[in-house]
Amino acid sequence: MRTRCSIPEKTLQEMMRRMLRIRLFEERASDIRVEAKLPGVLHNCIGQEAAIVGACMALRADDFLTGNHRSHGHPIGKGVSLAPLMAELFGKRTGVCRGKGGSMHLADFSAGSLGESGIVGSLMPVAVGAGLSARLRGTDQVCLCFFGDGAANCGPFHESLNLAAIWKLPVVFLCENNGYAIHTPQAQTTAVADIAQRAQGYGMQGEVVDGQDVLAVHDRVVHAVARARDGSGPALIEAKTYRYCEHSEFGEPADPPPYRNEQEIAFWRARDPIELFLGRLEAWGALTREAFAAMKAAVRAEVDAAVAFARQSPAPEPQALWEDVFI
Amino acid sequence: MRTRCSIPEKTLQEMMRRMLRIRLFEERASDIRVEAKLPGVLHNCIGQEAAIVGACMALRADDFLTGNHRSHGHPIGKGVSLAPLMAELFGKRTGVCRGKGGSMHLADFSAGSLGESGIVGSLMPVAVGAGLSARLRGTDQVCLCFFGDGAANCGPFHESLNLAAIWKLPVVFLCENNGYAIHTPQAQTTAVADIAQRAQGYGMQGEVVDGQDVLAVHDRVVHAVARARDGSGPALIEAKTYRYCEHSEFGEPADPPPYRNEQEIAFWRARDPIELFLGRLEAWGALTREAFAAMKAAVRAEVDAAVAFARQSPAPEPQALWEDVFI
Amino acid sequence: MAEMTYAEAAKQAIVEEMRRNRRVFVLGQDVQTGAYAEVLPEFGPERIRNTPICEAGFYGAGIGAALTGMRPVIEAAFSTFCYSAMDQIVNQAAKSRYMFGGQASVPLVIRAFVAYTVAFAAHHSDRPWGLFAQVPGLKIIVPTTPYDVKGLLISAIRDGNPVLCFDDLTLASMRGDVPEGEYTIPIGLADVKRVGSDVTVVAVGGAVHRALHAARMLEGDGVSAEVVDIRSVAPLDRRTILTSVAKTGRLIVVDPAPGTCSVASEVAATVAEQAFTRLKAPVVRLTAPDIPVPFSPNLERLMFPTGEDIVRAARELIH
Amino acid sequence: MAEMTYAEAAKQAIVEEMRRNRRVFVLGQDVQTGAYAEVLPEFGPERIRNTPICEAGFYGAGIGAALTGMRPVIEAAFSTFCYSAMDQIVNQAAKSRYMFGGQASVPLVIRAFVAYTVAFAAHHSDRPWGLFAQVPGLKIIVPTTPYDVKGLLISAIRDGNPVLCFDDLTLASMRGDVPEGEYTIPIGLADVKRVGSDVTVVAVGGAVHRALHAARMLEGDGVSAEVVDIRSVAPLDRRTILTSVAKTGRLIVVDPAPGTCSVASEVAATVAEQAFTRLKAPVVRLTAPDIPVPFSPNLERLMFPTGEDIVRAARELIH
Ligand SMILES: Cc1ncc(C[n+]2csc(CCOP(=O)(O)OP(=O)(O)O)c2C)c(N)n1
Ligand SMILES: Cc1ncc(C[n+]2csc(CCOP(=O)(O)OP(=O)(O)O)c2C)c(N)n1
Ligand SMILES: [Mg+2]
Ligand SMILES: [Mg+2]
Repeated sequence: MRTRCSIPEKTLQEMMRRMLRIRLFEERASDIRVEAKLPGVLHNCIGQEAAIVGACMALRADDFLTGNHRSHGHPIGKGVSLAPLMAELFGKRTGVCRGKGGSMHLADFSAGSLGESGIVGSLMPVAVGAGLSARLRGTDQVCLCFFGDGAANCGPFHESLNLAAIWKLPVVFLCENNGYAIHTPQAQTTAVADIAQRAQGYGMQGEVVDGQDVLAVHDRVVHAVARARDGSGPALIEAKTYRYCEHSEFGEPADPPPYRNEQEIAFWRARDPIELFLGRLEAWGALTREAFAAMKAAVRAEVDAAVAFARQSPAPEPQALWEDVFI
Repeated sequence: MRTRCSIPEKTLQEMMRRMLRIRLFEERASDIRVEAKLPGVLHNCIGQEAAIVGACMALRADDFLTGNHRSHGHPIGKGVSLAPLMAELFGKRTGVCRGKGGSMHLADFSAGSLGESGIVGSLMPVAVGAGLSARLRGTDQVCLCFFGDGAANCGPFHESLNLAAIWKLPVVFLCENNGYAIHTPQAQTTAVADIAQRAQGYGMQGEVVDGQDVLAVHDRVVHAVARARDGSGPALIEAKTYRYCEHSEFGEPADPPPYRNEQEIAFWRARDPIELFLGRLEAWGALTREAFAAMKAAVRAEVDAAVAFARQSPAPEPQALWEDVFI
Repeated sequence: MAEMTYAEAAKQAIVEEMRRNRRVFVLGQDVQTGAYAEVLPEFGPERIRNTPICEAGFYGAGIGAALTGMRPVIEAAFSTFCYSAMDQIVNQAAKSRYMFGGQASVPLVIRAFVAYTVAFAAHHSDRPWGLFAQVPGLKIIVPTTPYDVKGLLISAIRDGNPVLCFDDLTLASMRGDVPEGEYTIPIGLADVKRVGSDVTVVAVGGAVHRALHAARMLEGDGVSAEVVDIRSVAPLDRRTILTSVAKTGRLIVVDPAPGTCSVASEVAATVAEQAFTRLKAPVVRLTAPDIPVPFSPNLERLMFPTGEDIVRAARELIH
Repeated sequence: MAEMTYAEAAKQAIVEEMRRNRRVFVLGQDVQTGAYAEVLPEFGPERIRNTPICEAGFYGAGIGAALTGMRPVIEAAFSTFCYSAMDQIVNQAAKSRYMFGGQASVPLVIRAFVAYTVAFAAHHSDRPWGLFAQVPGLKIIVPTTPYDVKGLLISAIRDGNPVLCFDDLTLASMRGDVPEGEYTIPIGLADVKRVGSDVTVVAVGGAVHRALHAARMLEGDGVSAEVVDIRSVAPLDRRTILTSVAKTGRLIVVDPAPGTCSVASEVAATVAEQAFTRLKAPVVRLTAPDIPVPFSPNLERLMFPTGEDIVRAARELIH
């Protein structure tokens, strides 16, 4: 049976592989966090892999992306190798940021990943700047800017969308709307139902997409990236999605406040992005259960290797404290 | 002949009087600035009086208002006395802010005028707070928040409108759109034609009104204030208007850059808010040319007295430098 | 008296003031599910007010409420989020009273966590008490014990001016005795946390406890260290510091913030100006270096002055 | 050499660098009709880029451009507008290089006016060089002559790091000789603007000229004052300051910013720490008081240290 969409099988499989890489990377980090004494805090994006991968795979290798605090998935979605990311979570010298950044500041400039930020909304203007830079340097690079529903109420959101619009910059704003900012539901903080509605205030294309459906996300982002690349300006795409984990993991595990209920979680788990996609790929004959299992095993091995690499890596030398303040 | 609108003649005359008070106050300040060595900078609002007075006269005495840098008109529109304002422009001890604030920081808390600001957009959140305070103190006060077209692109605009909307606060946002931020035309900086369109992004009422027509502005603001007062939430009203003067006056008068042309200025001067209103009042028999001239003379006398008061007032004593840092 | 943590004492101050004064209310992200969850039924969502993520917006809303009769307590969470509302803090909260000639004031409290040594990395680890001390019109407190935080916060809430309260998170779970009910500690007074005669150690925030630890170690050497807790960065209690240095003739200032233009610099400069003739030795500053906070604990723990650093500095000063 | 004003020299630096390097561009409000109007035809609106009023947005855009190969010069206008972009300056510009382990840098220049003594009142009169000195990762320069501003700005534009350049507006129309074409003054070096032997006057910004004026007056008394222009607040050239104080034994620091945690405090603290044994007298700070800037010129002129203040302080120090 042939694939029911125009995307090559290889690409579909790569999408699945990247989703698995995100999920298994984070599951492992979460599992070993206490035992391996991972420093600091983790914000996992498990459940949101389709929005991330669908969007990232619309990019070219030389395109840019910016993330937020919940951003392990973003560089992984862009295709970077896992070991330096995992080593970074361990705070090791071999980490992608030499142990200086940690979970909230993963960045891999070699892959166009311009970084995450612990400050909500603060990389949105930076994404605008990456788009501006592409224009000024005369390239046709695009910048994909991830942000959460919570970020949609902050000033930099407004300023960034307006700037990108008036300057017609190649920036695609991708809202991962997981319904909550920490424990606060979107409806309590946001005066519109769909963040995408706000695009009108910037004369911009805005659309809502099913964030659990990797192909739906991909399709819309491919379209937006193509328009951005050809000079037609920015777009705002809102992917409705869900995070399975709690907002963050830090210190001893504790019970969360009762801000969401089991039915809601069950509803979304039933729409697991990996399961949904697997069902489709199976139906299309693009990936068998066996091939999926093999893929998963391979990714697991990659994650194992990343953890082993991280564990074996040395801590930064004391003098590293003084390095890289100034160039 | 009876008035063709439901507003009492007295009120119509008071509108005219307030417009004149703004205009003559500013014309005089501008005239004597160099000769009287007025310190600092002036931002005149001449040409925008209808937007200001139409809106302010929709307020109750105990309602609040916030302004911006171009804000002599706002407290005058609210009805405060001129002498302490003029003395403030002179930096005198009898100034409404005891000479500490000057032209960019007029405020008259006794009239609910919570101040101006030299920082574009920065009083918009403060206006939200005044609305919140009314709610928490259990009063039905409303806050009228003036801002310019330039402010509509800054983060605090977005954050303020969203907050007022989700909390359904009694705040009326009044954009005096004079087409320019300093020398930059709105179209160059703003991704929508009408600022009012942005209201949709906050699930808010947004409307455009002829800012040269004091009654049109008044009508829409009365409506918005009534809704705000009864708990129906905020509104955004955009008054299209024009400033006759240059952005600001400071130091020696100098030629402005050629950012706007004579035709444009002539077009707007032909729609002078005071002349337009006078024409209407005359037609309705609500104000004769003679009565208008008498009113103008009276206002001029008031301005003369304000200037005399300001000139005669003492400068602040040196120890005032140390006063009012902390309560 | 009841024994409780720093965090509990701080909350007690706010909750008790909310009971005493209907004008007091709390604004911040997730306050309804976070620290104030259990008093939400008592005060309701109007006074325990969740905000969107819009620091300029909700700080400004706090300022507007304060200008018109309310007494908001802003829960800022991490100190680094305050920068998003910097214009509101510096241009509106700090300046309004002065600019408007005393017509109104801004009785506002902003509580911000100062987190370090927990691998939160550069975006969550600033210690900006010195930075905000360059802003006239703000009061700044840095409590260091459960007792102090309750008394200082009650004062802050009753103060007519904007008060920044930095809660050093290294102290959050520290326990201590706290009186039931109402008491106040005046803002603007330093606290001699330990009396001594050979060297004055002036410290701020968590460093106060490093200093006390050092003082105990020095006791073994026969060195008597006086520990002065700055407690209030603005207004700064110069008199208590100068009195102590006049007695000991030696000064070590300890501050976990970056050194340049820090609170440590201010204390050192004040002493060099006003107690110069009493000084028997150069003043010593122990601060963090001027670098952003790294993630890796192996690096981060090199940043902050320790008790051992203080002991070493004291020994060197004394001969 | 050509004689020109400080403002002209500053613009020349930027315009010449734009000619030499296509990656350099200007971002700011009304730059097309303001200072750069006459070079707009040469560079076009892409490189002389007008922005809306959205400081966080366009500073952040500058940072993003800098991270990806451009060299933006942000025209901030008044220093008090920087607070609206404080998060971008502190959390993104200053920290990115360190946080990301040196993967990228932020070659960005931010030029901000420091206006005082012109009755612009509290919202336009801050002198926040000391405030930003608490932010590791930023370089901060405060040029004081036409010659210096051109050389320092060229260095700033070529620097790999974010540089804040504060232009003290009291100097904007000051004239001086400026070489044609390219030359650089290294960031991080103070400048001995006048050699002397009895007292060191360290000053920043416009205060340097007050200090030079005072030095000329003191000459009449037979007092020889050395004037050190800080010029670069971060990195601060402690060596030059210490060398001078080692020679004179006396220090006066002059800074028009509020005193607490100021650059003046930092200089005084550094000397009290590292040149204590050379000091013949207490250090003296002459700064503005810790109050917002009032509008009335009658009040405002009381705020800033004058040449006479410096003379008086020097006489007292020497007696
Ligand atoms: C400016 C700022 N304010 C507050 C925070 C604290 N904070 C961290 S994550 C978060 C919620 C973000 O929600 P959203 O943007 O929806 O992203 P999500 O966590 O759901 O992925 C908050 C409030 C912050 N990091 N930065
Ligand atoms: C945050 C900030 N950025 C820039 C400025 C400089 N500035 C003063 S007024 C102004 C234009 C404001 O335009 P608009 O809001 O339309 O008001 P108008 O002057 O037209 O009345 C600008 C850019 C400022 N005061 N504050
Ligand atoms: Mg979310
Ligand atoms: Mg305008």
